[in-house]
Amino acid sequence: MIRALAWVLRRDLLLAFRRRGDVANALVFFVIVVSLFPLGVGPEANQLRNMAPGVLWVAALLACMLSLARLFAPDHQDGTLEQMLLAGEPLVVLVMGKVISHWLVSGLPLVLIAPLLGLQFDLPGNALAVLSVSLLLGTPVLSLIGAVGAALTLGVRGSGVLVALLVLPLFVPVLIFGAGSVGAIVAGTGADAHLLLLVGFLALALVLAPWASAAALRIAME
Amino acid sequence: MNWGSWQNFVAMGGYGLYVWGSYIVTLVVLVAEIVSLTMRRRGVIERLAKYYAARRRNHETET
Amino acid sequence: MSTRKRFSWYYFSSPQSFYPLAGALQPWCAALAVLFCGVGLYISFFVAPTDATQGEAYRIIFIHVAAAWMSMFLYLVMGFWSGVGLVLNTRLSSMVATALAPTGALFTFIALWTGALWGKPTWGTWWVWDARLTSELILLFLYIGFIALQGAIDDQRRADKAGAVLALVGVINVPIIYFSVKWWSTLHQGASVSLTSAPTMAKTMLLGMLIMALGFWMYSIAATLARVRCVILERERHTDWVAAEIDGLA
Amino acid sequence: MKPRHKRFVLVGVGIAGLALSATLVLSAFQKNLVFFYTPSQVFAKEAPVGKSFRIGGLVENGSLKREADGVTVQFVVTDTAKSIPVYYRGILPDLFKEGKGVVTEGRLAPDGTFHADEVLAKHDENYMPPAAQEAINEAKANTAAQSLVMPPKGK
Repeated sequence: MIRALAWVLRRDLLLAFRRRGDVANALVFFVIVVSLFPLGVGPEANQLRNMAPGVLWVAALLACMLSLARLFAPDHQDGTLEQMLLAGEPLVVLVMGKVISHWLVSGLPLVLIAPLLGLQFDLPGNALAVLSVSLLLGTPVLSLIGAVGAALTLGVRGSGVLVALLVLPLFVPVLIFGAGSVGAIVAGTGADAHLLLLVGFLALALVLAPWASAAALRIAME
Repeated sequence: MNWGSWQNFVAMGGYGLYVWGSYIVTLVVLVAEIVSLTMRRRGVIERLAKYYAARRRNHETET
Repeated sequence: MSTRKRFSWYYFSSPQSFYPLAGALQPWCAALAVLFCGVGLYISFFVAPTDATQGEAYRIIFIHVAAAWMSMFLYLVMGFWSGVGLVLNTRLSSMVATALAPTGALFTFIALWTGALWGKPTWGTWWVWDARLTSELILLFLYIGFIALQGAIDDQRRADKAGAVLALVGVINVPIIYFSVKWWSTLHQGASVSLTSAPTMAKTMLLGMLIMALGFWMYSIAATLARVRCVILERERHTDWVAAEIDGLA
Repeated sequence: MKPRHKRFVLVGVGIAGLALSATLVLSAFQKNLVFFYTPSQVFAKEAPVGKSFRIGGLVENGSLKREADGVTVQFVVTDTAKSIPVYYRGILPDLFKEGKGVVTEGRLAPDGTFHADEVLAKHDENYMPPAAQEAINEAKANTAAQSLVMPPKGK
């Protein structure tokens, strides 16, 4: 089981490395969207600090959603997915491997670059730390939930818009408590409750999302 | 509950806009659903009737 | 002809035998809906007294609460039949789930709309982003997502199952809506009616609300049955019995 | 591992994850995740600083005052332990009454007063005709009067 997981992970990471451009796109999107806000809203530091958590988190949500199209679709088109279904390993494990690699490729870079972008918004040091932690806990949840949406809309016409419609409402709790944690630390009320909830979401999504994605994949491949 | 007059009933103690706004929109929405269901049923029957007629004609030309 | 034929649930789990049953039940449910809503409206406007704090504005409660209950309840029912369809592979369950979604979405919309119209005169705002209102809005998006997903997939079996997975994932939202007023401090007031404590409403008000809820319930059944009959005809058009049925109607 | 064992491991991991998640979510709810803060929380410095937030509580009886300009109002929000004076320019909602619930959004000034941008009335889940309300108020007043006249035994 571990071996199957490692195999999928290695393969997907290798593929992602070969298609560096695609990976960079999501990151560049994130950076540009976040950087547009100070330009659009004006340089007033207090206002920027107040909106920073929301802007950073919404941009992360959108960036994650954009990269969902790459999660299953290429493997679906070239038939690899079908091979995986027949491989005899539990599909859940394969899905987990793909989700982890999706997060490593599209979620982790956001986590790493977010503190830098936070500086544009004049966030204080402790808020930058909480921002990183909240994204570190939250982006895997986005990848996990996103996998369900991506699997459900696999090969469906207009899947791009549809995936947004399905997945964004489910992202809302992560957005609220992710952005809330940074907002709380900026306001001096402590972010531990928010972060605890994010960990709770992560555990819940880790348990439920791979099953749901696997079921959705099976349905899509029938 | 005795409203006394028609005006009092419509006014709803000054909240007429909100109360009637709720009830009328609810009514409109439900009636719209009923109408759309009726039309859907009629449409389905019409479409299927045509479909069967066409199928029968095809059968006749084949045989 | 044997009159002692045993009643069997399996008998009615086939679309062919459910279609006439739905047709027979539907007018009764519709009639009951008209009756309950009529009595409910009469109680709401002519029997229930003015509220001590809210005056007449509180009369929105009679449709607001009933619609909100139905929005959550219909989602649970939809999730249940989706699950049954997914596990047991029964076509009829999936059709029922499909037929429930639009009515559920409508009641969610009504709950949100009447809530806004109730909130403005009492709280002083149309909308706040508190836990109750936000999670109810997400419920509306879930219904719309379910309908859109099923509409986008051409293969019927796949549409049913994909919708079922989405419906089941979304079920998690229903307890969040219900308990949100307990878990968080919200602007929205707590539940007036619950299983664990006595209702905190005057008797006639409560009666009006419950009867309206019954009316909406009957309405939902009638609308769902009507829709499921259309769905059955569309999906079973290749069968002989549908051909005979249409011949009889046209 | 046999497939049966694999499934067993996966289900076990799943149940452990669910339990963990339930524990975390429930313990998070013990902390302050709130739509509004109570005056006590504000005094305990749990409320945000330098940012607008909401406080909720009851409007203290007899605290509502209108300034000479007619649009600025002043009242005190209390949770019976602590109270905060609030200033607000604008129209109050119909249900805003002394002794009733209120949620108000604004900023805390350095002098401890709250300058509100928005005032919302929070009503409870009790619905009753005016006569019943009066009866309850009377009953409350009676018990209050009795407890004034006769202090509880043992004190």
